[in-house]
Amino acid sequence: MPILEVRDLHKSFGRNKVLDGISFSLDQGATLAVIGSSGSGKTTLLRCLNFLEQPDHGNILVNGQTIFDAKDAPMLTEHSKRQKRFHFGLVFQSFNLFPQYTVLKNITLAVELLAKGQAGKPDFTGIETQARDLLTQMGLIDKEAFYPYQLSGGQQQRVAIARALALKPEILCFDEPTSALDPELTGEVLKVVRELAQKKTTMVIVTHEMAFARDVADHVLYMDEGRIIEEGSSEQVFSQPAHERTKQFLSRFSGGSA
Amino acid sequence: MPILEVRDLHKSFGRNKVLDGISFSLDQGATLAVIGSSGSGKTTLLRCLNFLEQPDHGNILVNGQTIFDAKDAPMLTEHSKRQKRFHFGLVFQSFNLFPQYTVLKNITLAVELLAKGQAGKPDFTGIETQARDLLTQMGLIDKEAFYPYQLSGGQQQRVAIARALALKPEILCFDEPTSALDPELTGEVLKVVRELAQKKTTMVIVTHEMAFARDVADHVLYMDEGRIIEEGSSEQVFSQPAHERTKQFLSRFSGGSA
Amino acid sequence: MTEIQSILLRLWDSFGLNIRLFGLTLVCALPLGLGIAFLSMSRVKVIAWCSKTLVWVIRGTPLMLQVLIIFFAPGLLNLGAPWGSGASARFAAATVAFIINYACYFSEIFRGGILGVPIGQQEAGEVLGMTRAQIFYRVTLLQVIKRILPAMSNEVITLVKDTSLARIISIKEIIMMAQEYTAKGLIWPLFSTGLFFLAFVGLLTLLFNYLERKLDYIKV
Amino acid sequence: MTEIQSILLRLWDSFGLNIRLFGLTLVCALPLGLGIAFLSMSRVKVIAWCSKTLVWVIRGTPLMLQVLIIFFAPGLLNLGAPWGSGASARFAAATVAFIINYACYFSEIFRGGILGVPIGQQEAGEVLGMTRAQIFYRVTLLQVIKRILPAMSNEVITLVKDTSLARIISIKEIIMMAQEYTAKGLIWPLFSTGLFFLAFVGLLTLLFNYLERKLDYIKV
Amino acid sequence: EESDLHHLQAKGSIIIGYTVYAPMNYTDENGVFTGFDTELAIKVSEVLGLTPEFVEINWETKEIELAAKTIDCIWNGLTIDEERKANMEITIPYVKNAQVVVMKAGNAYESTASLEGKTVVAEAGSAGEKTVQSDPGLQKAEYVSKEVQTACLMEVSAGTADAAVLDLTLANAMIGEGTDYAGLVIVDRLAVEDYGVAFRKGSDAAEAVNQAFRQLKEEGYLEELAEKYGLDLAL
Ligand SMILES: Nc1ncnc2c1ncn2[C@@H]1O[C@H](COP(=O)(O)OP(=O)(O)OP(=O)(O)O)[C@@H](O)[C@H]1O
Ligand SMILES: Nc1ncnc2c1ncn2[C@@H]1O[C@H](COP(=O)(O)OP(=O)(O)OP(=O)(O)O)[C@@H](O)[C@H]1O
Ligand SMILES: [Mg+2]
Ligand SMILES: [Mg+2]
Repeated sequence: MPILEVRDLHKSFGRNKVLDGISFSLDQGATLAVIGSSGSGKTTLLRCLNFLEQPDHGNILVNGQTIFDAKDAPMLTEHSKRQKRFHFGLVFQSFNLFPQYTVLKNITLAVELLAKGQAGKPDFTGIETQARDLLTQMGLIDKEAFYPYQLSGGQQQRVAIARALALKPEILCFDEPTSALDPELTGEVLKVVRELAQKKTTMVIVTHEMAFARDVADHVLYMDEGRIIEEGSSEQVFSQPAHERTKQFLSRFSGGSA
Repeated sequence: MPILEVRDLHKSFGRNKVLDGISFSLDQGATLAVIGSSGSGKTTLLRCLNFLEQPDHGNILVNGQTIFDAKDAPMLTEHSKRQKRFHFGLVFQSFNLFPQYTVLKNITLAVELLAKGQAGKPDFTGIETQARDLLTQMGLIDKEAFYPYQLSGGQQQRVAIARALALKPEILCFDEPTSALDPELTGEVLKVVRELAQKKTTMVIVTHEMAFARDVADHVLYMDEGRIIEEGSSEQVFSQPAHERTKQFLSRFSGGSA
Repeated sequence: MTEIQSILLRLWDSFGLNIRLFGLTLVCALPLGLGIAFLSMSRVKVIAWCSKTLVWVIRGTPLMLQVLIIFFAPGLLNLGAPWGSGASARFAAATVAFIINYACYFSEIFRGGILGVPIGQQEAGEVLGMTRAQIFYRVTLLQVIKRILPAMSNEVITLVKDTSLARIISIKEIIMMAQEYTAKGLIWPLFSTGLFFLAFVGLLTLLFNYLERKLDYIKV
Repeated sequence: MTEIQSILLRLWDSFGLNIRLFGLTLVCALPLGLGIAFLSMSRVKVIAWCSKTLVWVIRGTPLMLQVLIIFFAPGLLNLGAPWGSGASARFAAATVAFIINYACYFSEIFRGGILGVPIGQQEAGEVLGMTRAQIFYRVTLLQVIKRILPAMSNEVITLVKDTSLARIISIKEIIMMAQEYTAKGLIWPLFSTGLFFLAFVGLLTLLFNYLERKLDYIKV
Repeated sequence: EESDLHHLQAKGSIIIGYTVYAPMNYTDENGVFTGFDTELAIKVSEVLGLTPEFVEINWETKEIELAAKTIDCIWNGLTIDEERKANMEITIPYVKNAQVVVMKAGNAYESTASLEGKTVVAEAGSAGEKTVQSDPGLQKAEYVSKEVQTACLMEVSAGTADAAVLDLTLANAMIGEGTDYAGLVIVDRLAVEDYGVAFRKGSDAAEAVNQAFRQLKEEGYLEELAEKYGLDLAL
């Protein structure tokens, strides 16, 4: 059974049809790369998975259980939305770290608030220990007391990844995690994502870095105008794209400058 | 005789020595790429050429004529600085277009003001025609009435290039012209720069795009901590770097992800 | 004690009224203003409209008139005397008028500050499973405070000087006290009140500078 | 003409004084404020310090006191009578006091606006060989105006209401006129002045909204 | 309409609106609140069986205070005139006053005609203002009204006005030795007038106070009090 299953997702903004029947599934521990030109709906797809947008139609299943069905959407309470969100983690393109908190607090804040809301005495020491473990994993353990503005973009993005991981999501989503970074800083972040993939973290990665997508992803979706045009293993999509559109899109990158 | 000659340029900010004896020369029509890690002083060098910073020591010669000598610097008037600036054009990393003017006006503004300050009746029609020619060259002729915010980053940067070219500088400087752009938009700008190189525009380009530097530059400077560590033809520096530092720096890029 | 000293002492005493009016207004108008700001941003059109109209009327008319109306209107309209007539009643009425007036001003500042926080901060909170209240108090609020501090500091300094408007309903604040000396033929006390205001405003400026430095680490 | 109409007409007449004081203050305080802003940013420490101190003192004391001092101080200090004594003299003194006060407020707004324009805009102008004046008038100014419009709109609306402070030196503006009726036992004219202010503020709000929309195309 | 006197008696107190105005209502060197009107009002309240409650008010808003019932009467050297009689219920006169012309010492003054073309100040809506507007000499002067009487003296002192027209009682208390207005003198006495106590229009309390005045006059209390403060009685 796949860990994530998306069935016939539709989403429009006004008259603009942004997702036009998206269906795919993802296995536990696999890495899915979503590629496609600007405006094809990649970000919207991730936002739907994370309940930041509400699809007009379709279902989302995690571990075979329906966590979203557009038919029941009007009855969805804030509370149940929040519960369902915990299946997913999202790393934003622009990091969105909390500027008033230190690196450590950025990571622990949500976990602590969650622990307080639950029965029993919250184990704050345990939460901090776990956050420090994550920081070590990200190579940032010496920065725990820094504020976000004191970090480079690449370091900020790694903190954002740690923050998402701290809630132990089953599926981690990335929206162009390196596009706000200088080329030099990109490397650090991609390295961390690659390590996560090796540890069999289930991930959905929207990216413009084709070489990276080819390297790290098990599975690739190529989207265009809200539809999945091509889907397959990384090798398949990059070496032998079946569709003309995909070929054209990929040629832009192989012919690129860097 | 080289068109640009820089002799032993030094510049400190407080105790921080940022340029530590920079000397090089550049031939008419040649393209110079300046590479080096972050903080090595590349931007400061360009800013010194454009009189945005005042070097503490050293000379700058254009066409064999000294246009800057640190010894005479205290006597430099605003007016003579302005005159000397016209030898150079500068395209900023962050474009710095004027948000309140249309694309066309961004290009003509400085030229018109200059014409007004000179004897004779200013030829505004001629100035506009020239600006339109430049826009055509940049592939933006249909955008002349747009405001900067209505353009993509790549289009904005091309307007910035046209704006700099409109003053017919002898030497055009670029400070990481693509680093504020999405990977997809980078291509457009690099294409324009490549065309300028083919037309034998004398250029100094600070860039992180190694592949591009290798492609387009005749000559490459590798800077580190305010000094030129390695200098030579593009082929020489990229294929057979002489210094350990340079090798290390370049390996980061060839091993990069994209 | 010389006469000058005793006059200054009485002025200082009556300046206590200005300070109390200032303090009470600040303490109550800040949360009330935040509430009005939320109403103005309400998704229910009617609520937002009412709230915005209130703010518009209050900001569009002189505070002095508002003080007069709040104190006198009940009696003039034969609605009884909610305030009574003594000094404390007048002070209560003035305080209410000031709170309403400043809450409206503050609400506009809050609204601008809240709208200025990038939506990404809110979304980051949502994605991390925080509740609305947690997002507001733990994520947004401090960033709002940081953003609005300069505008707030202006408004608060204006409030200090506005407190002397309360004399329109015979609250013996410092300027009214000074005018009593003017009535006796002594002019300097009136002009000396400027120093009291200046000193207090100076203190507030230091405080706000301190706060701004304190929040300097938040780069929004 | 009924009595009500004739009273409203007289109120409207005296509101003309408020409007004139408003207009004159605005027209003079805006450029003066810009000048003070430049002085405050001067690289010559002494000038910057003097200018900042002036602004601090003016912003730290009530406008009403400033009006009193400007009008009375010369005579009280035996420096002659620069203003004379008639109604137009009073108006002149009030106008000067208002201009100084508001110029100081405006100067802080201008300063914030100018410092807020990214240095890159200035540098882009320099690199294109523009003179300092050209850069200021052609590049910076409009961006400054765009930035400060909301703060200016607040301050200008406050000015409308502040004009009635001029009655402290017997300028027969609308509220003083209304109080004349109050003295005769007619109370409603005083409260009706609120409508005059509200209407004028409403007009200004529309004007500022229009300006903001006009400058909307500048994305700073 | 309910009887105002019953209303006062029901609550057992009378709220007296005043402004600080020597010698009528003021605080003496010992910090005791006193004055002719203060003492008289206390006495009359006693006669009426009411507890006096003094509330300092703004002279500009006295009519609103009265109408809004935040005070029950204005007892503060209020000059009786037709307009006020029409809008408020005023007692019989109890003290005489005059309007005086105050100028800087050393200025030439013969009659009000000397002020032709000069600036004259008086309090807006005061008896002084009415004097200025009705006196043939003063009509030719440029008139400026002030919010309060005391500000008139500042104007003359600052040279921003040439003469002020105000109450004799006030002028006596405010100018001369020991004040900031030592350089001012009274140069003329104009309209003689009377002071009364003002109640809400139609109030029967005014008549009750009239009774009390008559009784106190008979008892000799009023003469004594007037002598203490140097005033002329009007009844
Ligand atoms: N909140 C919104 N309201 C209206 N339209 C929206 C909204 N969000 C996205 N869109 C539109 O939906 C379309 C798809 O947007 P989306 O951000 O999902 O594309 P994308 O594939 O992520 O593109 P990019 O590579 O540029 O990030 C675009 O046309 C966009 O304008
Ligand atoms: N105005 C300034 N005041 C003080 N220090 C400065 C200033 N401008 C630059 N520096 C310092 O000078 C050094 C070199 O800066 P510069 O911007 O020239 O480097 P760069 O090579 O362009 O780096 P990057 O690749 O990151 O743009 C840095 O350490 C920087 O902090
Ligand atoms: Mg996107
Ligand atoms: Mg740089």
